[in-house]
Amino acid sequence: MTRYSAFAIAKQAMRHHMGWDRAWASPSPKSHYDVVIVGAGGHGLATAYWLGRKHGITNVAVIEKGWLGGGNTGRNTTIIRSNYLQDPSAALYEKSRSLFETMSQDLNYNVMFSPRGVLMLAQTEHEKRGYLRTAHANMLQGVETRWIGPQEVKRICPIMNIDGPRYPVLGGLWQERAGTARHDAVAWGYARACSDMGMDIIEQCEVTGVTRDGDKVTGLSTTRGEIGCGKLGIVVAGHSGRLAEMAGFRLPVESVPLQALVSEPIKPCMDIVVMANTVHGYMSQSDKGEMVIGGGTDSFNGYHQRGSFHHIEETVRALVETFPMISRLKMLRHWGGIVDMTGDRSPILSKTPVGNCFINCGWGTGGFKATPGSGWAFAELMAKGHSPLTAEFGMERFREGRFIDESVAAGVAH
Amino acid sequence: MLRLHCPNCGVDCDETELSAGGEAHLTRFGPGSEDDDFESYLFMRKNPKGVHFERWRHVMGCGKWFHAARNTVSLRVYGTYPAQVTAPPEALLAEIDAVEPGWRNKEEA
Amino acid sequence: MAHRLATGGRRIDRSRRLGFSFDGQSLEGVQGDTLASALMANGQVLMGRSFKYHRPRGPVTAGHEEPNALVGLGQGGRFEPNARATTTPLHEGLRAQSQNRWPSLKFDVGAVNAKLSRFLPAGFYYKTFLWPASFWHKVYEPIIRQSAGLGRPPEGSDADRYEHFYHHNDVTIVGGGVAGLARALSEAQDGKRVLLIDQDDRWGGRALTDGMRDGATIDGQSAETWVADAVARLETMENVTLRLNLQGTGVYDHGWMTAYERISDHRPGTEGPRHRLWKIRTGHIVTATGAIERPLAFAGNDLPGVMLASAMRDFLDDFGVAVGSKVVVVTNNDDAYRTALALHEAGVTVRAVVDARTSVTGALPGQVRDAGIEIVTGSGVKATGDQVVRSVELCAIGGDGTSKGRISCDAVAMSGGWSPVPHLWSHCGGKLLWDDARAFFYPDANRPPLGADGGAMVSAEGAAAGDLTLSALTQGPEEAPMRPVWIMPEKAGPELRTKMFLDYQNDVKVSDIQLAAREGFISVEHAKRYTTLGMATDQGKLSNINGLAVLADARGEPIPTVGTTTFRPPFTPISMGSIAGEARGEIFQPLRRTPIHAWHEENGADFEPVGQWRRPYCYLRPGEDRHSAVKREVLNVRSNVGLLDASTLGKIVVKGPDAGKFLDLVYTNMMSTLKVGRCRYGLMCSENGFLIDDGVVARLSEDSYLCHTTTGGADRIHAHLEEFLQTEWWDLQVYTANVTEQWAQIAVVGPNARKVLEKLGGMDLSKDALPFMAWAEGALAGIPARVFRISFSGELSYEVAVPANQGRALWDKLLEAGAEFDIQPYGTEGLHVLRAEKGFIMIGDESDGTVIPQDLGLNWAISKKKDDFIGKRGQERSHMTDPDRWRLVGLETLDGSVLPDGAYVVDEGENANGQRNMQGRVTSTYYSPTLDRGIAMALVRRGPERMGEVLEIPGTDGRSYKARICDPVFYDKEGVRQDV
Amino acid sequence: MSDLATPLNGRRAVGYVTVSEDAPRGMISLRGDLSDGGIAEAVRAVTGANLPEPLGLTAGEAGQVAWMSPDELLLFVAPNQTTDALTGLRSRLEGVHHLALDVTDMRAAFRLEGRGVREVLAKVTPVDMQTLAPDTVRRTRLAQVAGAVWLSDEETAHVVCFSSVGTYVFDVLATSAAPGGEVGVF
Repeated sequence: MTRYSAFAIAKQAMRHHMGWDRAWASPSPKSHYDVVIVGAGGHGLATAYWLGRKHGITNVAVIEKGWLGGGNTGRNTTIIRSNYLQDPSAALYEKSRSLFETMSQDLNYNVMFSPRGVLMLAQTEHEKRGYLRTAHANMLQGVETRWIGPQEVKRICPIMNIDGPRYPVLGGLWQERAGTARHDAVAWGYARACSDMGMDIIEQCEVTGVTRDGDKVTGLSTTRGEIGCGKLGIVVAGHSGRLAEMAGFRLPVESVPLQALVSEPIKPCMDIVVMANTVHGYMSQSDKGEMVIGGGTDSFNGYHQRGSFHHIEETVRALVETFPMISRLKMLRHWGGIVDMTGDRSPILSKTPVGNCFINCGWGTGGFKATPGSGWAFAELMAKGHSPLTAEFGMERFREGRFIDESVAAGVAH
Repeated sequence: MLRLHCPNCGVDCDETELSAGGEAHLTRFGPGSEDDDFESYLFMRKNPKGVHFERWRHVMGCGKWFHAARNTVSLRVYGTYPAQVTAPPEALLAEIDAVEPGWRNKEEA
Repeated sequence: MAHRLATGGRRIDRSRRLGFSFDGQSLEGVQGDTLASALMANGQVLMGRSFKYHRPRGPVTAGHEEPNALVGLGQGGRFEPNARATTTPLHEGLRAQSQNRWPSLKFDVGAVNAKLSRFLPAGFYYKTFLWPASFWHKVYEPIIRQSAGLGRPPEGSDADRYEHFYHHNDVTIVGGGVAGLARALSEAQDGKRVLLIDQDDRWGGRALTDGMRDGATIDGQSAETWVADAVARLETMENVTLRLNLQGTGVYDHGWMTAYERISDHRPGTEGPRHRLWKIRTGHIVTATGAIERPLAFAGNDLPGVMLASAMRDFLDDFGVAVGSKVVVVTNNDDAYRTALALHEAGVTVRAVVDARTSVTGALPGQVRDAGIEIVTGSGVKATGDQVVRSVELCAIGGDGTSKGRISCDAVAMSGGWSPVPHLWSHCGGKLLWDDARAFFYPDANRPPLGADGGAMVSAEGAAAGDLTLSALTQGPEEAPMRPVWIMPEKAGPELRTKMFLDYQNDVKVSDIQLAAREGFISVEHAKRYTTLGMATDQGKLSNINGLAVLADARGEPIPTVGTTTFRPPFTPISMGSIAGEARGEIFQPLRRTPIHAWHEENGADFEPVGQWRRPYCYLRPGEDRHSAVKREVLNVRSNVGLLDASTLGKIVVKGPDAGKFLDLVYTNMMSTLKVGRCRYGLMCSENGFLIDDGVVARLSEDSYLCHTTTGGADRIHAHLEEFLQTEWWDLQVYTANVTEQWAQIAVVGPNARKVLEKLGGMDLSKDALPFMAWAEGALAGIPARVFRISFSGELSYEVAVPANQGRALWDKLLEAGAEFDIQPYGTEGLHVLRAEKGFIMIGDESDGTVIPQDLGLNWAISKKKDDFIGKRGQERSHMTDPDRWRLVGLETLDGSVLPDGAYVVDEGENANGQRNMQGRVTSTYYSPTLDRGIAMALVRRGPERMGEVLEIPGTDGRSYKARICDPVFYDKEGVRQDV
Repeated sequence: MSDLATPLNGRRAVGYVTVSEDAPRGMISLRGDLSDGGIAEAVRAVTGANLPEPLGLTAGEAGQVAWMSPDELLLFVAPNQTTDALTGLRSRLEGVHHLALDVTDMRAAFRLEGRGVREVLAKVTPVDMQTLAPDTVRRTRLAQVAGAVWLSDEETAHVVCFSSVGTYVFDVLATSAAPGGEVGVF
């Protein structure tokens, strides 16, 4: 694998960039792997990466129905933060956030992690109390966040209207080392690193069945033939229910479209990420200059990657109120992705009732930020059968009534 | 942007006049029921990629609940029917059979 | 040089001159001009800079697909960045500024990027800026951010307003060219309700330009006559709505569409909305959106003065503007010859037509030959120049670009063929087919987007359907087949390929797509994301097909195998303002007001939003801050009497023979045993067992109850009740009604409460007549009233409900009657403090959706006798019965200080993830004016079993607080004060 | 009712359509089995109006009756007649499972007058305002809140919403009716 660097670019420039290798190989599937991961999105690729990097398991295939990174990895608003309330979430997301800090160097691929800071606005007394609670929890969880007042909010985000009048800004929960990263690059970087470790990334390969020997998984039927495996990891956001059904178990998951939009690019006007949950909207500005805006989910099941327009309307309405200047910007494009929602809106990283079969799903609207941590923890679970980071995220928690409910503090989304 | 016919008041409702109520025809399990059944009642959903029977409320209109049969991929609506039944009407099932043969097998799987 | 011709210009009125400015320079145009045509009439072809390399750019189109000529328009509250000069109607006083350049459009420092472009290929940023790690965010990224972006951000609030408009019909036809008009006529004649819209300000589409030029006929009439006639006929039909300046922007499921109307952009400051977003619910959508011409990928194809052939003749036909005085036409098809003819007829020199085809025989080329214009066949070009094109060098189309000669020129018209506009067709899943001969994707009529009924929801008409010649309708000249040309010349080396632009705005070149393919980004989505092809503000309208073809070539596969990226709404960018619609300022969201709201506003209320209500947090007197106001209000209630506007509390009537049975199912406690005339505090849980609401239930009669809910609970709990009644227990004979707003409710609270009410007269409110937890109906001060003797403060307390429209009258009378006792209103914070002093829980504070009543010591309110209630089964699960659950206690700090809001109680050690162990959390914490010390409630592991234990509670303020576990009831533990 | 106060004290805005708060009217919500003859009889007795068809509005000498849902009617009576009408209903429906309540004060009511009433309403509701027949009552969404809409003739429309959002609905309608916003398609 050619190391990427400014020097390499300069060298290639002299020969019109004709000498670059493929970023990742495109092999035909072998008949058997130690581990097969279904789903070459960010989480699946990160799992494969950490299986190899940390646990020495490199006889791994990552198989993908469409094109790599083409699901929610490439359709989100790229926000990375770990200011979660509940211990298990804070642990997992903070692990993830810390891995983002060094990801570009780890992968030799610039994923443009930009710790520009994430601000969660408080616009009601109730919301303020919720964020104060989170700030206290984060302090004990080793997550660096702090509560800031309205004047500091205005200082770090001058385009915001903090005076309401409808919902004056009372302050916010500020995580300085949170931010954004280039979502596609995360998938590409992992794919390149996995490929470099000798793993097979097999695109355009759809799973049509799961082969079992008794209550154990032994392989998969795919559109590119039978593939045997020692262990199977299912990491297919939006389609988890289908795969689980093939493997022979059920999931407490429903799939809904989640929407997002971008404006036309403008010169930099906002350096941070703002989430305004009272009015239901969040926004950041990409390096390209587009205002990246997250919308809501449809309230009914759907596998159509569109979503309903009124959610776009609600989001834009809220953000025009909070950031009046965007009224005269234009929406360039809006789109939807399918997200899996669980009963407590927290993910499932779990063994399953089926032997050797593991599931990673239910990230809802918050999966991108978890990518490296999810992969790290899921790889540990798959390799060792146990991971402290995934311990609370088992699927049996619904039966026991032991939820990980993040909505309790302030209706936090994303 | 869905449009569903409310069988209670006869109006073709805009999606923004409705609220969605999730999977239909769930059996409520109360005190004394098995853990499995209770977990299923609260959390396990068919979540099909295909025909889905679901509940809606005409919240901005007559306020009444009703059922709909809808394909979650194409968003085709096969019909709506009253809330006070425990299974879809046979005629509706037959109509779905005609359009999507084999959908029941998918459902059972 | 670009200039206005002495004659011509179908859209302009030369007698009406309009003054405008560009980059501060005063210029003149005429009525009917676009900003682009007016600028070119003034010789200004350079209008912008590209995104990445800051290359000089002029308009390449004359319409909505324009990627280059983007400007900032207007100023102050009416400034708009990234406006397309080609679709901006000129108006008197228009002020435009060029973008993405510094210090000026002509001399842009950023253009150094173009010199470095060899080092900045597609995706270069993924491969570099890796070291040192902190430099990406601190150094590299800020530089990239500053040089990216296009226009400058607007500042402050928008001076305009916007609105929405719902429209319903049977058929919506998008595009009012000949195809759309003809379809409208036929649909209308079938009796359908038809809406025909066009983004332009005139009907007829290209038939009025190209059709007229060709002398084409439709039904034996000239295009102009036919269009006028068709429009006239449609206008007389009642079932037809015709609408210009209305662009179909998005197609959504179930026949829903958005359309975008720009109303006052060309007359800023006039009354009325700026934009109107139409929300159309239609039975069927017809896309008659025509076709867009494609550029040719030759080196230097982005120089100002290089323009689509059709755009060049549009500027000529519509505005009387010639883009140059010496023009070369480069083409692979017959259509571009129309441009040569048009220019020639207008007196503009056409130096040559360069045609990629080796044999050129059609009727249009024939006319060009007859006009004495040279046709160079089998050839391609590369263009050279600086801020405008200066010449083209000819080369063999199949060669590597070796020069066969040079033609000087100041404009180049190019045509790579035409592509149907498939966007609206594709938004909702309509599939496309590839036409190899004509080299375009067109709608596959067999795989249309499907509607709610499973039938075709969209159909395409005319050019949008792939019928580019309009031959079905018009009689024009026959056109010879085109020759697909994706790279000109076909064997161009790397040097040339880095100058062939595909996506103009984003500076994506042929070499970039080839690099992406080389690196394995061969999926069309990968290539797009890696190179940013098609991600500019024109969303790939000009670049997509050419880019796909280059990618397919690099992959060695046919184009349809590569496929297209997904088309997403909107068709062209639409203002955020139009999406928000009327919802701004006062009507941003509904603000719910109680009947007493105006009094609060007039009397110093410091409001807080509670749901969509705005409730007084406290009432500030001169010189007071919130803290002192709350303290005064609380002490006044404890010692005297206070008034609270409790109108927002939910009130739901539940009536019927089974009302008691039903309430026993929805409350955790027994309601059927409540006596008429009495009240009982009740709890509601979700099926998960979690506490969702609480409130006092009053039994109104044998078969009816009034259930009070929290402020936030009114609608939610009413819906919850109706859901179970309608979908689970529909055999129960029960009706409910949410009568929250029928009643104004005022709490009169404090030792003097009875005295105040007695002064109003009308009801016996003595302890015997109306004991604690009873209610009575009567009239107070002549106002019909229900009086509930309930207390949320521990004081003697009456909640008085009167018909809402008389709420203000009662409030005024209470203030008057209470004046001698110094009655004072109190707000929500006082309410919270008062209840906390009594250890009463607050939904949303002590409960948060994960708390069951048992955690809060409310077992007394959970009936043991009932077989079932909502939540009972959920509470039986293992985690809910865990003895280690955190349960409610009071906390008193050892030093009397106030615990921080939201603080956690720590335990020894750390968990497996290195987090400090916790054993509880503070749910409510206040300074108690009554006790003059901090009080708090908390959920603590096995809390009630650990009375007296001292806990450690670290604050984010750096302090560590010590607090002792105590009874949560801090004041009047025996409850004597409320029962007097 | 002793007091004729209304939530907005008779506010009025003149645009290309005039929006004004309606004069006070008594309103009674009646829930019950509408197929039960007793209900129809009781309604007729207090309003003089027949039971409306679904989505219908009927009028009698003492009031109007609007169909709200399959088991709910809204009765409009003279403001000073509300209590009597309610008492009358309740006594006639003794023994019949029903719910009759005075809801006068929980609603705000507006009147729109002018040639553009359909159009102004089409800016705020997803109902097909072009074809809505007079005396057809549509409960629907008005911008961001629930409400009911009907036309009594081509130039008069009626809007009812909850009183707490009366000011909001009035402001939305007045904005929609402001000069310069004419759409001109109906």
